[in-house]
Order: sequence, then C-alpha cells, then structure tokens
Amino acid sequence: MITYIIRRLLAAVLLLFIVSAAVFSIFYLVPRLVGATPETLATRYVGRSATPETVNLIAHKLGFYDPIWVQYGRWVKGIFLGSEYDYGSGTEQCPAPCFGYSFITRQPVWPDLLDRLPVTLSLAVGAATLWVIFGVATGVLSALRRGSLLDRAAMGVSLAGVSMPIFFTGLISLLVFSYQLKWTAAGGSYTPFTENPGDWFYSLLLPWIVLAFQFSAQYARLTRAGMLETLGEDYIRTARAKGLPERAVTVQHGLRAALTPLLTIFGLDFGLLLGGAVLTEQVFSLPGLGKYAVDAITNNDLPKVLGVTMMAALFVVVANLVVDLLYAVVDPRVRIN
Amino acid sequence: MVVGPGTVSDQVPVTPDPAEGSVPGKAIEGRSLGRIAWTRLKRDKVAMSGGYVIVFLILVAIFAPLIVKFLGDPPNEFHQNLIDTSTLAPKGGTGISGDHLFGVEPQNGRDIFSRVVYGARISLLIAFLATGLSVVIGSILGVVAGFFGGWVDALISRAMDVFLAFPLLVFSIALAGVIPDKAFGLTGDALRIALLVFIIGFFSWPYIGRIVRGQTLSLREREFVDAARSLGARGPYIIFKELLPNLVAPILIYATLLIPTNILFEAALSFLGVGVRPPTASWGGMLSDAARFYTIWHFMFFPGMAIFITVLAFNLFGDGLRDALDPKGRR
Amino acid sequence: MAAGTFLEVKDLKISFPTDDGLVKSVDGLSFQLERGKTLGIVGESGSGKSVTSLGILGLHNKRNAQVSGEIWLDGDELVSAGAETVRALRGNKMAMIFQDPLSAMHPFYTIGHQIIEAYRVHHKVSKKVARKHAIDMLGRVGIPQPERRVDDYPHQFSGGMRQRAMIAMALVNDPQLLIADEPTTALDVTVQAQILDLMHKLQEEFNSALIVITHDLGVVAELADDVLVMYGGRCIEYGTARTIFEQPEHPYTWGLLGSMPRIDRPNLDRLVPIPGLPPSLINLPTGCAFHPRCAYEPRTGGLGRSLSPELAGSGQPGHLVRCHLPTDERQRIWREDVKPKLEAQ
Amino acid sequence: MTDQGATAEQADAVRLSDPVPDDVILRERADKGDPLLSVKGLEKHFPIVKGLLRRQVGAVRAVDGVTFDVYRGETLGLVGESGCGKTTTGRLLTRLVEPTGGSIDFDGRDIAHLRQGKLRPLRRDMQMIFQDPFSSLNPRHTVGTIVGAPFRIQNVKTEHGIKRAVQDLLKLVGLSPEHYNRYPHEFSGGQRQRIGIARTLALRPKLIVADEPVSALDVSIQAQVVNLLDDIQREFDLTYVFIAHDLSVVRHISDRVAVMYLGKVVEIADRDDLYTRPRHPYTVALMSAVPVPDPARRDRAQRERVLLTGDVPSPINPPSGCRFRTRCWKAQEICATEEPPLLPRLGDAASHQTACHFPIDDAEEVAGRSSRATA
Amino acid sequence: ACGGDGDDSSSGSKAKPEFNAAVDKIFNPSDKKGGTIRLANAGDWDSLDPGDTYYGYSWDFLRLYGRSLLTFKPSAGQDGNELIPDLAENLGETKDNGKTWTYKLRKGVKYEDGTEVKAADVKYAVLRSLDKETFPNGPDYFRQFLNLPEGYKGPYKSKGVNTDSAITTPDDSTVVFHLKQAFGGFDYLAALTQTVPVPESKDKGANYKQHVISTGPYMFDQNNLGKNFTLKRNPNWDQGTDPFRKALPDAFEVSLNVNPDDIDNRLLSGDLDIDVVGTGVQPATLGRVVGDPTAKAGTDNPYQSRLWYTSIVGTVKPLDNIDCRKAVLYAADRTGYQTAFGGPLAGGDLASTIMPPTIPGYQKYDLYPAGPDNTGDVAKAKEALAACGQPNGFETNIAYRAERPKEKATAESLQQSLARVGIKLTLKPFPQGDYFSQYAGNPPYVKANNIGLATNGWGADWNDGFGYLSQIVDSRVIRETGGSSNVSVRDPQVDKMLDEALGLTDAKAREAKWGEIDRKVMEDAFILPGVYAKALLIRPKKLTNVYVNPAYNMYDYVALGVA
Ligand SMILES: Nc1ncnc2c1ncn2[C@@H]1O[C@H](COP(=O)(O)OP(=O)(O)OP(=O)(O)O)[C@@H](O)[C@H]1O
Ligand SMILES: Nc1ncnc2c1ncn2[C@@H]1O[C@H](COP(=O)(O)OP(=O)(O)OP(=O)(O)O)[C@@H](O)[C@H]1O
Ligand SMILES: [Mg+2]
Ligand SMILES: [Mg+2]
Ligand code: NI
Repeated sequence: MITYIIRRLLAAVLLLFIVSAAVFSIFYLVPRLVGATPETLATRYVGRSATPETVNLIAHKLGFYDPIWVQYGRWVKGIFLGSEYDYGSGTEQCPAPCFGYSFITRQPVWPDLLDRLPVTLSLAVGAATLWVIFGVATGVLSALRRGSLLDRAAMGVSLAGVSMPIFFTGLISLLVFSYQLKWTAAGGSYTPFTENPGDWFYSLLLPWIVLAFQFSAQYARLTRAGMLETLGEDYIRTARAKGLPERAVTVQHGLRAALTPLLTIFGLDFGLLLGGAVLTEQVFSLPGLGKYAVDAITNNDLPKVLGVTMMAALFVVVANLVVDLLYAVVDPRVRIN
Repeated sequence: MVVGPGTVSDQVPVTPDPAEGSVPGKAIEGRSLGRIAWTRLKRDKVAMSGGYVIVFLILVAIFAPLIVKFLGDPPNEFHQNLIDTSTLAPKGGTGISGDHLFGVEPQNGRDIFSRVVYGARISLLIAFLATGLSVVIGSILGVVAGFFGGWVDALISRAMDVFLAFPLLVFSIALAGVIPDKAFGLTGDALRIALLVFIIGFFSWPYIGRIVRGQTLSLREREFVDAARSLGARGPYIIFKELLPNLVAPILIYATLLIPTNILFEAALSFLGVGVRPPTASWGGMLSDAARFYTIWHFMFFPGMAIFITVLAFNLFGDGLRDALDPKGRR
Repeated sequence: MAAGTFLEVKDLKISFPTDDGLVKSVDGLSFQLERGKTLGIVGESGSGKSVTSLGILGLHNKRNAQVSGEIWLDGDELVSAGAETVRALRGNKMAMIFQDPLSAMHPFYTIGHQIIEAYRVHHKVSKKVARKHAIDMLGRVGIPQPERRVDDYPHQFSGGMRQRAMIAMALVNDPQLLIADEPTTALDVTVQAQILDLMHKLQEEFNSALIVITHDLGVVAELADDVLVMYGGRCIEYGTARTIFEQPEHPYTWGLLGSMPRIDRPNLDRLVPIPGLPPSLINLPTGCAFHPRCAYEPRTGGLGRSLSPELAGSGQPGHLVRCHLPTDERQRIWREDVKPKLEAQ
Repeated sequence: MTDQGATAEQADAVRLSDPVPDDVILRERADKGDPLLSVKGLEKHFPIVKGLLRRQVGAVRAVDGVTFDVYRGETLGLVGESGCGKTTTGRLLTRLVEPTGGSIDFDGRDIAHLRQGKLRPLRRDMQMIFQDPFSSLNPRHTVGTIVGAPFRIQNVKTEHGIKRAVQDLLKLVGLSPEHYNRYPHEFSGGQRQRIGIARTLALRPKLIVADEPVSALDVSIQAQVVNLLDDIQREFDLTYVFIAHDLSVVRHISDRVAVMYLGKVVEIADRDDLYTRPRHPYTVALMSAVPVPDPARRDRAQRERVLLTGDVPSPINPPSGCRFRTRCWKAQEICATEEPPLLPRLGDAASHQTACHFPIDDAEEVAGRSSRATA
Repeated sequence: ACGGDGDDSSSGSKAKPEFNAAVDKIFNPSDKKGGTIRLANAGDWDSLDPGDTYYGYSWDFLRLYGRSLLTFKPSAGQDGNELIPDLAENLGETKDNGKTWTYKLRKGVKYEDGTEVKAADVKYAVLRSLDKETFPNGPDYFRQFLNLPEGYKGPYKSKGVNTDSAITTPDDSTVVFHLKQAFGGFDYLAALTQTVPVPESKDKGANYKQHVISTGPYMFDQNNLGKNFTLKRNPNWDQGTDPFRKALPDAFEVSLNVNPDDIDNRLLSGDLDIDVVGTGVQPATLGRVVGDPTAKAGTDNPYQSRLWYTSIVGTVKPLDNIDCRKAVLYAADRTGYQTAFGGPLAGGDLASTIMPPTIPGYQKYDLYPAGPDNTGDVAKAKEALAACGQPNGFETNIAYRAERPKEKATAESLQQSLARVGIKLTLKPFPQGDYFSQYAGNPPYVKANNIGLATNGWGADWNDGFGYLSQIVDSRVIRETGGSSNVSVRDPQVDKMLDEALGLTDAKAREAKWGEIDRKVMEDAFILPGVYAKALLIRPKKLTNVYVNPAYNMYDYVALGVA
C-alpha cells in the first residue's frame, strides 16, 4: 500500500512536471517561433508611454533575454525555494511556493491563487453537493422505476441537461431569475463566506444550481446506468433470496456498488472544477480561479497563467490520487491487491 | 436413432437455429452484428428522430446559402434601419418578422436566422473534423497501447493521463491566443477552423484512446486472437483483421457521443472569444455577443437552442446507437 | 395437499415477454416434495431449471415475468401472495444456493456481514449474537478458523470455501426448503465432492427438503431421491432416482444417459448423442417438443408432430413420462435397444 | 502412526519405485513408434512484479518441469484441477507463449525457442481448439472468413478456391455449406465449436491441442463434438493432446492420460492402466471424487470416496518436495524434502509413470481414507 | 456599511432629476457631511501609486488621497478645465519664457502620519516616477521635458546622482523645474499625479501602491489589490491648507473587477453609487435606461474628450494613394460607426474632425460629407476610387482589439459599408495587450500583413491640443519596434506644425495652431473619425454635489457628498 501511494505520488509529481513544462514551452516558445523577440514580448508590460529603453529594461527584468531553460529553471526554483523580487527601492522575499510575479500588477501570483481558491471551492463544493444529491437520487429513482413515466421524464430532462451548454443555461437563468424575477443575485456579486454567510449563499445560489443542473443530469444518467447494471448482478438476487427488504437490497447492496465507479468520475470532475469552472465563473463573473485564468490569458500575464494551470493540474492529479485511495477504502478487492 | 460409426452425419442440425428465429430455410446471407444493430436502431424511435435531426442539420449546413437565399438575408448584412440607435435594440423588441424569422441582432440588425443557419456549418464542420482527428489518434494509440502492452502501453497511458490532467479549456484558450494569424499556409477562417479542429481533436483523443485501449486489452485476451496467432498471423493482421472490426462499434459509439461534446467545446471556445473570427457566424460567438445584450432574450435564445437541439440530437442518436451496438444488449 | 408434502408446485408457468416473442421458460410444471427428501432437476441448458427455482422463491421481477400456477409451501400459496409475505419466507423458510458463489456474494461486504445480515432480517437479535451464530455456521460448513475468516471478503476465499460460505448463508435461518442451483458446477471435482458430501450431511442434520438443480447426472445420482427431467420448460419424466437411471422411459432421458461418457465403465466405442439442438422456448416445436430430435418419432404414427403428449403414469408407481409411445414399447426399447448399447464394451 | 507403520509403507515404496528395466521401456517405445511431440522439462514462470521499481519478486510457476511424449495417432489426455497449468501447457505446445525452460521437440525439431517467423510454417502442422466457443470465433467475421483464415494467413492455395475448401470443411464437421456467409452469433455453442474445429482442420495439421473443447457444452452437444473429434482423428490420422478437467470425457477419448497437479505431471499412463490401477494418491482422490450416475452405487461410493481437504496451494509458492504432500494422507518427511521423480514403478507397464514416494499399492485399501487434516 | 440614511429631507429628492442635470451644473448641492460612497470598477486599477497611473478616472479619484502641485478646478462647466494651485500656493512661475518653472508649496500640508510635506518629497516623487522599470504605467512627460543627467534611471538605480540640473529645491517649500526646452504648458505637467509628494522613507517602490501615504483628506484603510479598498478620513489633513476639497463623506469603498452589467444593475437599484471608470453603461442597460423616461432622467451624457476613429495606414498599398484613403472616408457609414459604439448616447456624436469639441481649438468642419443620412457617399467614394486607379475597389484588412466588442462592431460595420464600393475588408482581431506593440502599432507587421485600417481611439491627457494631438499625429512617435498610438499619420509638415505650436506661449495662438493641424491631418486622409465619445452615466441617486468635471469628463469625485 505504502509503495503504491509513493508510486502514485511520484507519478503525480512527474505528471505535474510534464504539464508545467508543456505549458511553459507553449507560452514561451510558441510566440518566439512566430517571431516575437524579447522586446516585443516586453512591450506588453510597459505601459502606454514606454521608450525603447524602457522596453529593454522591462524585458531584462522579466528575464526575456535568458534562454528558455534558464527561465523555466528560475520558475521551478521559485516554486521550491522561493525567489526574490526587486520592487525598485529594495527586494522582496517571495517564500517557497513562489509562482513568480505578475507581469502586469507586479504582485506575487501565489497569494492571488490562494485568494481565488475559496471562491472556486465554494462554487465547486456547493454545486457538487447539489448534483450528487439530486443526480444520484434521480438516477436511483429512475433505475428503480425503470420505464415509468418518472423515469422517462427524468431521463429526458437529464439528457436535455447534458445537452445544454452551461453558458446558455447560465445566461438564460440570469435573465429570468435574476433580472426578470429578481429571485437570485445578479452576476458578479460574490461575497466571501467569512464576510457574510447569508450573502455568500445568496450570491452563489444561481451558479450552484446552474452548474449542478448540468452535472446532476450527467450523474443521474450515470447512476441510473450503474444501478441498472448492479441490479442485474447475481449478488442482488442473493440479497433478495435472503429475504432482505427491497430498500435494503437497492440501497445497501445496489447503490453501494453502483456508486463506486461514480467515484472515479466524481473525482475527475471535481478536480477539474477546482482547477477553474471557467465558463460558470465567466458567466456569473465569479472571481474564482477560472475567471482568473481567462483574465490572465487575456492579459498575457504568463506567471499568472502558469500558476493557475499548475494549480488546476494539481487539483486533477490530487483528486485522482484521492479517488484511487478512496477506492481502496470502498472496494476491498482493490485494497488487498 | 443410432447412426453407424464412421460417418459424420449424426451432427447435422435438424432443427432450425434458435438464433435465426422463425425463418428457417432462408437466410443464406448471414446477418452481421452491424445489420442486427441497424434493425434494432431502426426500431428505436427516439434515436431515429435524433438521427433525422442530424441529417436535417447536415443538410442545413450544406445548403445554408440556398436556405438563406429564400428565407433570410446574407448572414453578415447589416439592417440598421431595424435598429433603434439610441438603445441599440431592434425596433419592436426582437425584429421578428416574415423577413427575419428569428429577428435581428441588436446594434447592427443582422438576420439571426441566417446566422444560426450558417453557424451550423461551423459547428458541425469543426465538431466532425475534430472528432475525426481524435478518433484517428485515439484509436491508433489505443490499439497500439492495448495490443503491445509493456512500456508502449505505459508511455501512451501516461500521455493520456497528462492530457486528462490538463485544464483543457484554459489551455485551449491560451493556445488559441498565442497562435499567430497566419500559419501552415492558412489564413483567416480556414486557419481558425484548422486550429480549433486541432485543439479540440488533439485534446479529446485520450477519451477514445482509453476506451479503445480497454477494449483492445479485453479483446486481446479473447481466444480468437490466440486462434489467429496459432495460425501464424502477424501483428498487423491481428490488429487490422481481428481487432479493428470489433473496435468499430465502440469507436462509432464514442465518436457519436464525442461529437456533441465537441460541439459544446467549440461553442465554449467561441463563447470565450477564441473561436472563428467575426463576422463569421458561430453559435458560441453569437451567444457571446448576446451576453452583452443579455436583456434582449431572442438574441441568446436562438443560437442557444440551436446548440441545444444539435447536441441533444447527437446525444439521442449516440445513446440509441450504443444500445443497438452494445454487446450487453445482445444477449 | 398430500400429507407430509412440504412443497407443492402446481401447473407453474413462467414466461418472459421479449422483443422476439414470449419466452415460455416454464410451461406447466408440477411436483411435490417432502421434508428430508431431495429432488433433482436435470435438463440441458435453457430448459428452465433456474427459472423454476427462482420462481419458487418469488425472485422474478413482476415487470418482466409472467408467473401463474400455484406454489404451496407448508400451507401457504406463494404465487398469489403479497410480495412482503413471500419476502418474509425467503431466506427463512426457503433458501437458495447459487451456482457462482463469487458473483453471488457482494464484493464489498465481508462474508460475516452477509451472513449476519441474512440472519438479522429474520431474527431480531443483536449484531453480536448474530455474529456468533454466523461463526458457528461457518464452522459447521467446514471453514477452518471461522472466527478469523468471518471478517474476510469473498474474494479472499477460494472457490470451495466461497460455496461453503454460501451454504452457510443459506442455512443460517434453518430453512425447511433449500434450493441449490448448480451448486458445484463452478467447482473442481475434488471440491465438488467435498461440497456434495457437506450438503448431504447438512440435509440429514437439518432434515430440510432439498431441490438440487444440475445438468450433471452424476450429481443427481449422488444426492437425489426423486428426479425430474426437464425439456423445453416442461417435465418430461419424473420418478425416483433409481427408476430414472435404471429404467428410464423417455427417449430424451436415454439420450442424456447415452451422451455421457462414464468414468465407472470401460470405454464405449462411441457416445450416443442426441442429434440436433435444444428447442427455442419461443417457438416450441408443435406436438411433442422433443420430436425433431427423437429417433422413435416415426413410431408414434405422426402423433409426435401434432399432439403434445401428457405427462402420464408409467409402470412404476410415481413414475411419470411425457411420451406418445406406449409404456410397454418404451420399456422394450430401453431393454432391448438402448440399454445394451450403453453398457456395451 | 507408528514408526513401524512408516517403515512398512516405505518398504512398499521401495518396491514400487524400483526402476523398470530399460529393455521393457525400449520395447514399449518401439511399439508406439517415435513420438510426434516430445516435451522435456517444460517450464513456464509468469513473473510477478511489485514495488516502486517494478522488480520481479516472484513467479507464478504455472508449468514447472513437465515431461511427456505424444505418439503419432494417439490421444494424450491431460487432466487436473483448475489452475494446475493445463491451459498453459497447451499454449506452450502451440507456442502461443514462450517457455521459460525445457524443450519441445515437434516432429523432430525443437520449437521451444523458435522465433515467430521461423515458427510460422510449422504452425500448419500444429493447431489448437479452444475452450470457449463464444470467444474463440471473431464475432465480426463470417464463418467463411473464419474457416478460410488459415488459408489466407498461411498463403495456401486451394484447388477450387478458398470458398470451396471452406464449404468442404463445413460439410466435414457437420455444418451446412450454406452457413458460409453467416456470423458466429447465429450458431449455438456446439455449432460454434464445430466451426472452430473446421478452422483447425483447414491446413491438415498433424497435431491438434484441444483445450477443454467440450467443457462449455451441454452433455448432449458434448457427445456430438466428442464423436466428431473421434471421427476426424480417424479420418485424418490426427494426434491429439486433449485437455480437460472432466475425467469421464478424458477416459472416453484418450489413449493415454497425464494427470497434472500444480504445474507438474504426477502420473501418466495408458488409459485403462490409469483408471484401473491409479498409483498416485492424487489420481486416486481425483477419480473417486467424480460423481457416478448410478444411484445404486450411491451409498457405496460415498463410503469409498477419498475426500481431499483444503485447496490447491498457490503456484507462486508451491510446497517443497512433493507438491501434493500438503493434502496427501500418505505424506511423510521425505515428501517435504525430496521431490519424487516421474518414473515407471515396478509391476507397472513401462508407460505407467508415477511421481510419488509412496505410490498406492494394488492391494491397498484407500476407501474411506481422507487426508490428514480431517483424520 | 452605508449606515443610517439619516433625514430624508436633505436627500436628493430636493433636486429634480432630469437628463444631463449634472452636466454644466451641480446637481443636488449640499454641505452635509458623513456617509460612505460606494464605487466599483469593472477592471483593475492600473495602479494606485500616483507615480504609476495613467487613467483619467484614477487621476480624478487620486485627488482624494494625494495632492499634486496644481490641479483642475473642481467645478461644473467649462472652468473645470482651469488649473488651480493645490499643493502649490500658486501656478507655475517662469522667468525665462518657459524653461524653468518655480512652485512654492503651501505651508502646513501634512502626510497622514503627521509629518510635513517638503519640497524634496515632490522632487523625489517626480524622479521616482522616471523609473519606468518599476513604474511602467504612468505618463512619460517629465523625462521628455526635464533636463535630466544623461542616462538617469531614477533614484533607485541612479542612487546619489545629482539631479539638480532637472529639479532643485532651494528651500523646503520651493520646487524648481529645469526644462530642456521651453514649454509653455508646463503647468499641465505640474498637475499630473506624479507631482504628488512621496516621502522617501516610506517609499517601497512597486509596492508603494499597497499603501500610498496620503496628503489628501482621505487615507487608505484597507487595500486588497485587485479586489477592493477603502478610504477613511485622514486626521492630519487640514481644511485650512486646502481651499477647495469639501471632504464630505466619511469613507469610500471601492470594489474592483466587478462584472460591468452588475455594476449597472446596482447603480440603477441604488446599491452602488458610482461606476468609477466613468465610461458609461453597458449595451444591455442602454435599452432599459433610454427607453424609460424616469430612468433617462437619472442619467448624464457628457463628452469624453475622446475620439473613436480608424487609422488609415498609408504604408499599405493601395492606401498609399490619398484618393484611395479618401474613398474609405467617403464610403464609411458614419451612422453605422456611431451605432457600433453604442448610438448617439452611449457612443457619441458623429465626428468629422480629430479633436473633439471639448478640446480648446476645436473647429467644426467636415471635409468628407457622408451624405444626408450620414451613411456614406457612395458616389463620391467611387469617384475617389477611380481617381486612385482602383475603380473596382480593393482588398485590405482591418485590425481591432479582440476584447472590445465596440471595435469589433465597428470593424463589422465598416466591412459592410466599404463593401458597397468594392473595398473588401477582412477582420483581424488582435489581443488588446499586444495591439500596439505587435500588431496595429507595429509598422513592419502592418505593412507585411496589409493592415490597411486599424480601429483606434484617443483621449486627451488633459484638455489641450498638445495633450491630445501629440501622441497621435506626430510621425516621430512612431517606432519601428511598435508600440505607438499613432498608427497612420506620417506627414513631415504636420510634425513641423506641432513643433511650432509647442513654442507658442500665447494660448490663443496655440489653440488656433492645433486647429490647423487637425485640418491638415484630415486633408491627408490618414484618419477616419468615428465618434466624439460620449458616456451615458448613471447619476448617483443618493449623492450630493454631483456634476461632471470637464477635465476628467466624469463626476468629480472630490466634490461628492452623501445625502
Ligand atoms: N429474464 C428473462 N427474460 C427472458 N428470458 C429469460 C429470462 N430468464 C430466463 N430466460 C430464458 O428462459 C430459458 C430458461 O432459462 P434457465 O435459466 O431456467 O435455464 P437453465 O435450465 O437454468 O439453464 P442453465 O443450465 O444454462 O442454467 C432460457 O432460454 C432463458 O433464455
Ligand atoms: N498470463 C499469465 N500471467 C500470470 N499467471 C498466469 C498467466 N496465465 C496463467 N497463469 C497462472 O498459471 C496457473 C495455471 O494456469 P492455467 O490457465 O494453465 O490453468 P488450467 O489448468 O488451464 O486451469 P483451468 O482448468 O482453470 O483452465 C494459474 O495459477 C494461473 O493463474
Ligand atoms: Mg441455470
Ligand atoms: Mg484452462
Ligand atoms: Ni498497501
């Protein structure tokens, strides 16, 4: 088990390393391949009244004159050892997980990421709670009442749910619930939980529902399929043959087994979501990691982009790791091997 | 009943095959699994209606110029006379009329109907090509990984992990952003489409790859592969003649189910502003424009519904196809 | 209801509507069983053995199975009884052992949990008491160190132990009727011998009625008092084990015996198989379901093709045969034609 | 058990394990002609990798030193419990897997480590019938394609074209030539097995390795297929290695039978010899475990049965010495330390070889014995 | 946070809301103190550091916590463009026709920590703003005009370098600027936030923006960069030293990076007071505001001192031919242009000159009349095309900033209108961040990629011909490496005229000269004017003393009070 965990951890680190190298080279290499010079890169970050000399200085300061591996090495070093930043009248220490300084705001990226994380976390956790409850419940009911009106209605709605782009449902729901009916908060009015839990809840309600709607739909379908499959298993028949009440059969025996494969999918979904619910955050203007990423990209703010992509990849990797370990907890067959 | 030894006639089946059902005698031509699946699919009303919608959409995409000629205006043509310039909204709210079935866009008064129709071209083209690309990459790498196993498999599987760990959307936006205006001898829409196809296709292959790999792994253990091998068949023969025919069904299913995902993906990229370039109409792009005018409902409604119906149709059809082709449904 | 009869099945019909047509898996099956007795049901794959057993336990899904007829268990009619009534009897008064113990046990729960669960559905006792009972039961079915193994998961058991555990689970409530559906098919012969031995002992100990379903005539011969031969969802021959093996009267039963190579006899030059294939349960052949494969069909004078024979008494008391051939002719064919061939050197 | 008892049994063993004179062996060999297939010390160890560096920490000793000959025109039955290495042996013989050690002389050539390219032409002479009639035929191919595949793969020209050849083969195995264009799923298990047999016959092989070809079939169908195998053997002068766990079927079809236990052959003998005078305790137990379809013998059989307890040990860590000793009621110290060689025992035919320190005497009363654990 | 609204009698209900009620006049005047003003910014502040900010709104707002030497008069109507002394006692004094400028500081002005402001702090503030590596955002006029030592890089890198050749502080309350050349408009530079004093001991370089030491009536309370900040009263600010700041509210709350539609909604519902950027409502809001008379009465619609235009690049064939450029000017649909920018209210007025009407020197004329309905003069355009030798039109590309929907709409509109005469435009969106550096403002790129047209826009740094024109019509600001705002105007004659204008100390003469330059550039047909930008501002309902300050073209943030 321990070696298994270690191996998975090493693999995860390697994976992050590859992801970072790939992201890095795409951002640093592609523009250069297309003919950008350190100066033209720097002109993005010099303000509106820069002289060529300033451009030079900035390019230098941002390290654009160094070869790519030096730049990458510096970046990696910053993460592990921290780095120093010259703010003009002195230097500032950026402690260990230092993802560099924004090219534009000249602020360290890491605190920014930490700052955005709660937003995305709130969004993801809330939505996940909703979709797991609704999705699984719908899926189970549908499976148990297979072929009934309820089943068909639920599956119809679910299929519609997975077929609708989130930015469409988001826009429509904003229009209807927040603009027309004024039931929910308008976009962009996020309030941190620590500030006012009520407002926090109110501001996230619509994003939660919209995000959860889409995922519920997917989970309802998956749960239903999983339930139908497990309900056809021999051990379900055994449970019935033992005289277990139907509820115990479906919940303790059926659902338990049906949900296990869902765990993997949930892990991946949740991990991806933590890395930034880009579209949802964009539509509802939530200042989370996804919006941060989009803004960073729009502004060509490479350290931010790198930071946020690494964060996202980290979440996926960690989520997968957790899922694998959880799997071992849930499924004894995995545990033993 | 006893039949003398030495002859082989005591085994000749007398009764009609149960599998053949009630049509004895006939049926010299065997019914392939594909044919059976097709019959089953034809019986699935829902899936077939999805299929009809898909065919309809493809026709719409192909004949967009013709349709627009009769039912609309050129997709990029302005109708500012239909716009209230101080509010930018279409006069009368939506501008829906006989000339403009879905109304006109605010601000410039372009015909939403014809833009939705033209948008189908972009959506379908990109989705199909991207799906094709990922199917090709995914199938090849999946089969290779599954068949050869060992370090080849390890390498490809890790590559899939890397791709799956990528924050895909973020990454695509970023990639679409740094790609220049002219490359690979392409410019304009052609380049954008190629780029989107590449990004979408290149990043969604692991999904197919995983499935194909898994299927290959299980197929590889099937005895008919051993049988071929014991006849002296080489690797390529086994891959192409023995394995691939069995992979067609899962590949087809997941390709059909990947298309709607890719449509959504393309729409998302366009929505985030890295899709095809304006004024070329795309559904995601229209929604992104509509977001600025979110109080004007019809602007977001029609392209949104177009995406919804298209994706739904593909999902319905894909589900039906899976039910029809899934080996589990067979017995 | 005959005295001493514990289970009586009357004209049981079970069918499944499918896309291709109505599958008549069991078509008018009747038999009786007393406590302490063992009934063996044999037949080829697809002849409706499992469907029958599941039917008795009421395990068919109401939505896709049509069940009619009567099943009397110790005075209760089960087909018309409510689901809850039948459930209360399941696992308590009647229990079942399935063929593949690995897939028949929940992979996520320990063996102990699954046995305790079975016990506690029908006995309001604490978990602790139930656990003791489960350990006790595991010991009785011959699992070494039951206190330790009780917390193992099914996949940690070997095939034979799993089947033992399965039996323990079935017997935990002292059921008076035990149905074993191919209890040893998945096992090796040496393990099969252990399990058969165990079942034999346990039946003597519990004095329950036992139904053994199998397609292995050897297993039937080993365990059963009475034997029911099924073909195409119907009983075609019924009698004591001795009758069935020593004086079988149905051509199908002859065919089964002829198809079997035997370890206890020197080599036959050739086996005597039944030609053709088992019938489709959707379109049973008209007349006698067995007639397309029957070598003696011409001797029925066309009756075999047109008329379905009744299950009728034969020479021995309690021996029932579904065949158009007259009893004495059947007996003659067996004596003169078939039996010598089977025993020929 | 007293020391004396032990010596007495040892005395038995000494007698039984006396070597059979060489001339007897040679004479018997000559009777049978030279073997078509000769396997010596065949081994297959599947590595088990573990840990961070995926180092090999052990091996599944699926086949662990198997030696036997198969003579032209005969059927060698291979029986044993699940997991004892029958399938692996079969796959080694047809070189679907490469042996870890040992030699396989086929028709005068050692094919044990031949490369696939060199092996390809030899494959015509050596075919395999598989167990599972559902997975051994490619569901996407028509019967014609399946049965015609050997011709295409081996590039064999047929006189009247492949189609004719295939149809002839179909007729041969009792299928209608009209089935040419049908798909496997349209056939029942028995018919599929016939298709598989037709495929193996296409290239007129000398040796057919049949891995449990009838285990998945119903008795009535099983008999059809067994008869078919019998017939084609006669017609084409085939040599069979017939793998099965059903001792009755093996008894019916084989000329000689080898009994395997945990990757080793524990006893090999002519059929009747084996079934009437089994020497190895395992063989005895195995045979007595088979239920007999004769209710009259029921009570007697139950009394006579030798019940083994416990399960087959893991092939990863097989017991030292004699592998059967953990379940054997006759086991003594020597069994744990010394591996008994597979040899003809005095009083047996030279072809009857047993790997046991304490083979069972003709006179020995084994009935009612049970292994030590229950005793 | 906004607490008790207090007595309703003094609230804004007194003043009658009407359209443009706060343009040219003060709406709802009051002297009531207290309350909090809530502002929001759809984006991020470029910087809160006075030495590093270049947005009009930021300059407007900065006066709450910083006092530059001079400032614009907080006043509605035209005199809002007038400079008045703030930290200084008087306007700049020059004895040598504009080469040296002397400012005397007011006595008793203190930082938030109670220390007194010294002349050296002003000098230090200006000098540090020259370090472009640390402060890239701010304007660069001081480097351009001050007589700095060769290679001077600011006080961090050029430590100890004597800078007396540029700025001297003869005593603690006198600052003297020494210029390279005479510059009559130096007072405008003295009004830049770069002259807001920075105490050297508290300077933290790029991190100073985290806590700017206040000299104004308010100081930073909390500052979460990129998210929000609050200002509270500065106890060391003395009304006695500050004749014009009323400092009515107790606090300011500013949220950053807020969804623009949400800002509008909250402004309309009164949950928010001011959109600090002051560029007006979003298109989605437009219909709601304009269509509803009461809502419209709650808005103001001032000019922005900004022109949205399209550069016509003469280095790209066939636009090197003036007639082809004229064809573009004639063919363009001006109304379409206007609609693209949001129509007459949110977009602005149809433009025909380069300088907007708010810049002194503006003259109304139209060299290329676009027909009666202003949708372009197709006939004239065709004539021009014929003269250019391209009677069937030609193909070229139009660049715009991908993130700006209005520019996208403009490009689409031009594509439509120019197509009428056969000029085929292909749209080329480019990322805003690289727009000038790599694409539209990068001459080699423009030439290589046939970027014939580029959407563009320019607002004055201050309302003066120099502040407006110098960056967009002077061909000498064009850099081959890219980055200049001037994309198309290359006329040596114009350059000469600019130099002439600079030398003129007489304001009237100078203004006339700007007008001439404007006309000359139009004659060259290098610029297709689009709209004189206007903003539709939602007037804060609960605030007092609301008026549009013409210097910033938005509400005057120092004057506001809470009703
Ligand atoms: N749920 C069902 N729906 C449709 N057909 C069914 C269903 N269950 C069983 N059948 C059919 O009923 C017939 C009898 O099945 P059953 O399982 O009883 O056979 P069996 O005698 O137990 O065979 P085996 O020896 O293979 O276990 C088969 O043809 C089977 O296909
Ligand atoms: N590819 C493999 N890798 C690892 N172990 C294997 C592999 N193939 C077989 N084994 C192991 O080798 C042993 C012998 O397997 P084999 O399949 O030869 O047994 P068998 O006698 O054919 O059994 P059965 O009667 O179940 O078919 C088993 O323990 C099996 O788990
Ligand atoms: Mg069954
Ligand atoms: Mg095997
Ligand atoms: Ni472990």
